[in-house]
Amino acid sequence: MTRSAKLGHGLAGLACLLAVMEAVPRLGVVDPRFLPPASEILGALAAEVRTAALWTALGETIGGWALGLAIAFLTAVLIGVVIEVVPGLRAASHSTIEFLRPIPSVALIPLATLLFGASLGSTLLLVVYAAFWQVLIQVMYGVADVDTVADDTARSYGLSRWSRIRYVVWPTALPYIMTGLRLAAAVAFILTITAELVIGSPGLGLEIQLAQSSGAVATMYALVVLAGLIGIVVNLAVRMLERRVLAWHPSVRGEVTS
Amino acid sequence: GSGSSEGAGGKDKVTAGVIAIVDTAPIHLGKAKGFFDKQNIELAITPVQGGAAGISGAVGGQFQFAFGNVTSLLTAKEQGLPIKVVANGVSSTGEEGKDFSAVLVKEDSPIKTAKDLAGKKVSVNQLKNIGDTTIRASVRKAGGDPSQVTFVELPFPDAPAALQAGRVDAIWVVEPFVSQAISQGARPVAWNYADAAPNLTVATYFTTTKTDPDLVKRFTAAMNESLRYADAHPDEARDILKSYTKIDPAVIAKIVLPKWTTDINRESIQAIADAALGDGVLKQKADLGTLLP
Amino acid sequence: MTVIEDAPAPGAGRRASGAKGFGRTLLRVLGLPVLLIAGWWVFSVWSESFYVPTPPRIAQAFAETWFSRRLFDDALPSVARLLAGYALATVLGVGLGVPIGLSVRLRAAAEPVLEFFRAIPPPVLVPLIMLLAGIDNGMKILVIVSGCVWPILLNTVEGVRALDEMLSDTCRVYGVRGWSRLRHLVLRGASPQIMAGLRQALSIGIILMVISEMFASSSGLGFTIVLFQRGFAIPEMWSGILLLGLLGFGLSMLFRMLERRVLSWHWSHRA
Amino acid sequence: MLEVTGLKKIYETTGREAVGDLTFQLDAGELACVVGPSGCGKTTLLRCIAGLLAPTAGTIRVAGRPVTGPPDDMAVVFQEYGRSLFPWMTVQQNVELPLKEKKLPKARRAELIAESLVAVGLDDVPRSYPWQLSGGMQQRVAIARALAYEPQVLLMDEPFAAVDAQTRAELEDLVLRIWQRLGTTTLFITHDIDEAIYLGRRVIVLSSSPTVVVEDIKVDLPPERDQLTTRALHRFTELRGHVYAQIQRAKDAR
Amino acid sequence: MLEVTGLKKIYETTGREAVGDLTFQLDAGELACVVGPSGCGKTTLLRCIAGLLAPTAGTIRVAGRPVTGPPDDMAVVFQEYGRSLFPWMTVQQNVELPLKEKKLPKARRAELIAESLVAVGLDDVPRSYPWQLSGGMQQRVAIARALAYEPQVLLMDEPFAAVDAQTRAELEDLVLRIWQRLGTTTLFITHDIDEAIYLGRRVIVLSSSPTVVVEDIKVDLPPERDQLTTRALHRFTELRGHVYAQIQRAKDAR
Ligand SMILES: Nc1ncnc2c1ncn2[C@@H]1O[C@H](COP(=O)(O)OP(=O)(O)OP(=O)(O)O)[C@@H](O)[C@H]1O
Ligand SMILES: Nc1ncnc2c1ncn2[C@@H]1O[C@H](COP(=O)(O)OP(=O)(O)OP(=O)(O)O)[C@@H](O)[C@H]1O
Ligand SMILES: [Mg+2]
Ligand SMILES: [Mg+2]
Repeated sequence: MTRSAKLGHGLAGLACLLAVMEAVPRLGVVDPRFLPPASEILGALAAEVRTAALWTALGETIGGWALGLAIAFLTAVLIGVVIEVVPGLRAASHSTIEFLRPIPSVALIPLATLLFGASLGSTLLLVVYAAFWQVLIQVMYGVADVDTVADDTARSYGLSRWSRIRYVVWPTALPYIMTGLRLAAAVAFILTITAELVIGSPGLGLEIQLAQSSGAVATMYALVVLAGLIGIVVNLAVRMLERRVLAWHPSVRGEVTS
Repeated sequence: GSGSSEGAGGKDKVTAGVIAIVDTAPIHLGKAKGFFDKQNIELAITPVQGGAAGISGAVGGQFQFAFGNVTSLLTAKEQGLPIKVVANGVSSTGEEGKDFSAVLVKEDSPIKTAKDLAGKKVSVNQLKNIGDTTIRASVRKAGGDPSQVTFVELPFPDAPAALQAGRVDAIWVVEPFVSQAISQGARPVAWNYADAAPNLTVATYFTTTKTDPDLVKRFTAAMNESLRYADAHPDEARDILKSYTKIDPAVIAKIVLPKWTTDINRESIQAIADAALGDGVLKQKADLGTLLP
Repeated sequence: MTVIEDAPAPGAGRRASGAKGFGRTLLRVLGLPVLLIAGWWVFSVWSESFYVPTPPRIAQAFAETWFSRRLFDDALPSVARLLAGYALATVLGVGLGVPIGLSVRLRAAAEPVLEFFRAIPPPVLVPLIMLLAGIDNGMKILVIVSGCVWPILLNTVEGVRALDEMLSDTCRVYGVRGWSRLRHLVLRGASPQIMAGLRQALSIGIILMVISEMFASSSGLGFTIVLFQRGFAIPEMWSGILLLGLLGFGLSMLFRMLERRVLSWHWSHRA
Repeated sequence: MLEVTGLKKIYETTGREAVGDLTFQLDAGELACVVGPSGCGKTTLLRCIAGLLAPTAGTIRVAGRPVTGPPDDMAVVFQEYGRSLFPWMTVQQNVELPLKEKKLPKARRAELIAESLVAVGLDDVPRSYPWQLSGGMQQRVAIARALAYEPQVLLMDEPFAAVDAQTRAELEDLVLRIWQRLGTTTLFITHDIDEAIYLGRRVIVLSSSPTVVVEDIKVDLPPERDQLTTRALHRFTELRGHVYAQIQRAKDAR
Repeated sequence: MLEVTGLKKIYETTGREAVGDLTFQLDAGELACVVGPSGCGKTTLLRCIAGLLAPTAGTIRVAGRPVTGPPDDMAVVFQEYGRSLFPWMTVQQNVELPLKEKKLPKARRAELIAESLVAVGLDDVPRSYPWQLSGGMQQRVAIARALAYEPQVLLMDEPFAAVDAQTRAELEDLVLRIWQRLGTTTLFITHDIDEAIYLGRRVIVLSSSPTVVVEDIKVDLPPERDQLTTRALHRFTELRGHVYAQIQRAKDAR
């Protein structure tokens, strides 16, 4: 499938979504006062986009998101690989990981406000905590998926532990890690906005919360739509990265050949 | 610590954690009018999501001052948090039909008065807070059995839709949702703030015991001036809403403003505390002496 | 020169033999948690913070709060909703993920829409879900689904995309199509990735269980925690978080048992 | 039964021309062996016939119908035998899957599985998983799967590469037996020239790229083959020398 | 150089005894071929020597030191050549990786890569990925990787199974040349009896399970081997018949 055909399909999918969002309130399935039709939401979005406040808010959100994601990703990959590669460490850390992982980062809000207040620090704590696990689990599954013959080959040629991580373990885990990155990117984004919503650090979440508490329904949905659009952009970016780093992988090369 | 630091021109840099709702117009207006500058305070207002977040932030040292409703403050005090009220926040107008908080039902609902709320499902924004306490007061006052009311949590913005969809029998909301819901065909059956106590103090500004007393004094002065000014100039108060909320200007023109008085009504707070104790929201008899100035 | 190692894969834990083995297992399972608790203890004593109570205080609050009717009134309904939402998300995620993974066209069309919804934070989705599904259990289950479905869906799509071509060629040649291809090739081949997704979803489900109970609720584990938090009953709040962690731990243990069965072929030929 | 006309295949990713211009035919029930230098395009040819790869040019017909996807009633033994076995299925399940797909009754399936596993000498490991087997055993599972399927067209890509000389001889005779019994049209790719002559009624020699048919040799040996006597025939040695020379020529032509 | 004493290996998952009781020795610079029926434990033996599998009983020593992990300066060509190439690396990168690990300077690496790729006839595809190559080409990449490494001990598991007869002959001579130049101790597993005799100075015949050494045959052919003359020797034919009979016996003993 060519790039442009792909784009065409994607746009068609979005158009369908728009049509549904327009039709549902118009046909009276839900009250249009509480869920305005798509056209009205897009109108409100157009109005919002023209305000400077939105762009500062967006900047704050994306800044916090990117930083949090980067920290979470790097630490998770590092820790994940170390846990998998050092014998015995996985067994030792398993119970703790399984215990800490489901603790909702939302429940850490008091701790976050205590440590950092309504600042970037709080947002980061929540974002990093939530995104970290997403990547870590993917790394752990990916590392465990190393082909035995490939690993034997590496070992018999006397590749050091580090070389094996770099040349065998890492490429095997990469597809998993890319999925982890996509998951974590979304979760980090969600948490950035949630933190802004709940703690009140400045950003898109705060704007949503303001619109909500002001009863500005169309504006609220406009901002939500904006969040969704950002999600699409982020995904495109990760996909592009994926095409570069996973060119050899069946999931990517399959699309090129057939 | 007090966290305040010397800003430019020898001013104290102060951060206040304040919910971005109609109630807090005075502090925004006061800041715009320069009342805080006049007291050598360089004020930064940080929006927070709710009273609890304000209290956490103040105790955690992120804010020197914050805004919270009296039930939240009483609860926090009961748990031993070192907080202290410094100025009145917002008060009920005390007039039924012209207050900024109401319990609403659908137009065709069989519920006619607060008494009929018994046995029904009523939404409040937070359970075990000022909403259920004051609504129970309304029901009691109208001769109903307050213990028969079922409360569910529903954020103010989502309540009107739930009411129209018949998911709840009645909703409690504050402005701008009161005006909005009424314009969408809802009917008020109780004015819970007005019913709970005369001239009810709903929320106050507070600080922690660690804050420099001199700074507190100056903040109180500036805040009181702001409250007086806002109360005296409702049009300017409505105007300032446009700067920090996203309420539709058409709605802003219509909403009922609360009463912004400098008077902290100790009796009304005591009444709320007693009612909360009766309902089990509080566990001990409140000691207002250390909470209020 | 490296030593011959028998690195156990997840789910392929080697049976410990004898008392010494048991002791070592115990050390493995409890070692790090004990260290962490000790760290917390030191921190709580040192900081004297209101928000960081000491472990005994939390343990006391835990006993008082949860060894009571609360466990049945609040915790069990929450868990039931969690499981319902999780099951629904699994069906949806795998059900959508397989066709999307198999068809390049469908993937191209669906991906932007899915990414759009995926980027929307569940808390802001709640009002919409309330509009459509009311404020009762249905809404809460949907909120859980709205978050759980993504890791399952994404991993299913990726797992299906990465199927060994040799195996799908074999299926095509022998005329293995339709349902049987799905069962014998697609689902089994993608199962390692699907399992990774299910595992992710489990903890996200717990998070969303809490979030869903922050709205239009009057009971539930998450609601209780939020109530404690708003009421500044901090040790009780931590005890709730502890219970969440224990719940997650328990569920994840169950999950591991399931996984060990489903993926036995995978781990034994990988390890 | 099998017509390949002007087949050409260029791999798009690398732009490599794997097959240049191939034309040959197989009658129903014929058994032909394909030999050619390593990398000359034998596997590519087989994948095109199996309908797994779309040709760049030319057509392939199986039983008169043009191939657009895998034809019915065809079985393939892939060169990468290891990867073509399902790691999550036992030996028995691997052999059974295509039979299930054919909707054979259970009893018949059991019979076919047992028969074919005995034939390849794996009746003692039906419950093992592929990764618990040696390379040669895995390859024999793939062969058993193809034979149990009782196909009308059988494509085999170096199916005996991983087994020892004696087993190989046995398997060769097995293929001949089945071919004679069922009249399966068989295309057999091999590197072993002796094997090609022993098995094939025809030997198709391919050149290295651009791949064309260098020679299509009719094997004029008596139809009844026997490991000892057939291989000892003078004509056998002659043919072997001839094919060897052809491949050498095909390879050097590059 | 290589001592295998009382080696026994039972796979725990299935309880299968893959190797029964093996004892043999290789002097430094010796080249021995191992033959035996399919599934008799040749690969298992090789993996134990390579330090990838812990024996159930017995010891293995390489250069006097007991094997507990992969010994230094050893290269292995695995039977599953396809899976032993890293799909995320090009041919060139696959060959280069062990050399990098050996800390060879870049120029030397480039030299060795080019040399070994030319030797196996793959100098035209250094930038292809393994999955873009034919089976035989993949196998030759694995061979090139082992040869470029210039190991002291070389273990090869049916390394020429997937290449055509002529390439096979060339590769056999290549292995002999390199062995003579570097004095590499080489253990060569094969199913081709002719190949075993042509290459080996010794041929070790294994029985099927319980696996033991049936016979350790000294190949008393002239040291200088040549595809045409050596294979035509009367002694060659004799040895071939002998080994064939031994394997037959080993297999039938089961
Ligand atoms: N991972 C494993 N788990 C269990 N059994 C195994 C495993 N690998 C091999 N076996 C068994 O061990 C025996 C010897 O296997 P091995 O691979 O060593 O044979 P081989 O001599 O290399 O055969 P071939 O010539 O077919 O490659 C076989 O019976 C096989 O089933
Ligand atoms: N997926 C692919 N992408 C690009 N090129 C390929 C691909 N598969 C094979 N080729 C190329 O096509 C040519 C023919 O390959 P093919 O596998 O058909 O050879 P073969 O005759 O089967 O060789 P062998 O006897 O070694 O198995 C080779 O040059 C190979 O590099
Ligand atoms: Mg091939
Ligand atoms: Mg083997």
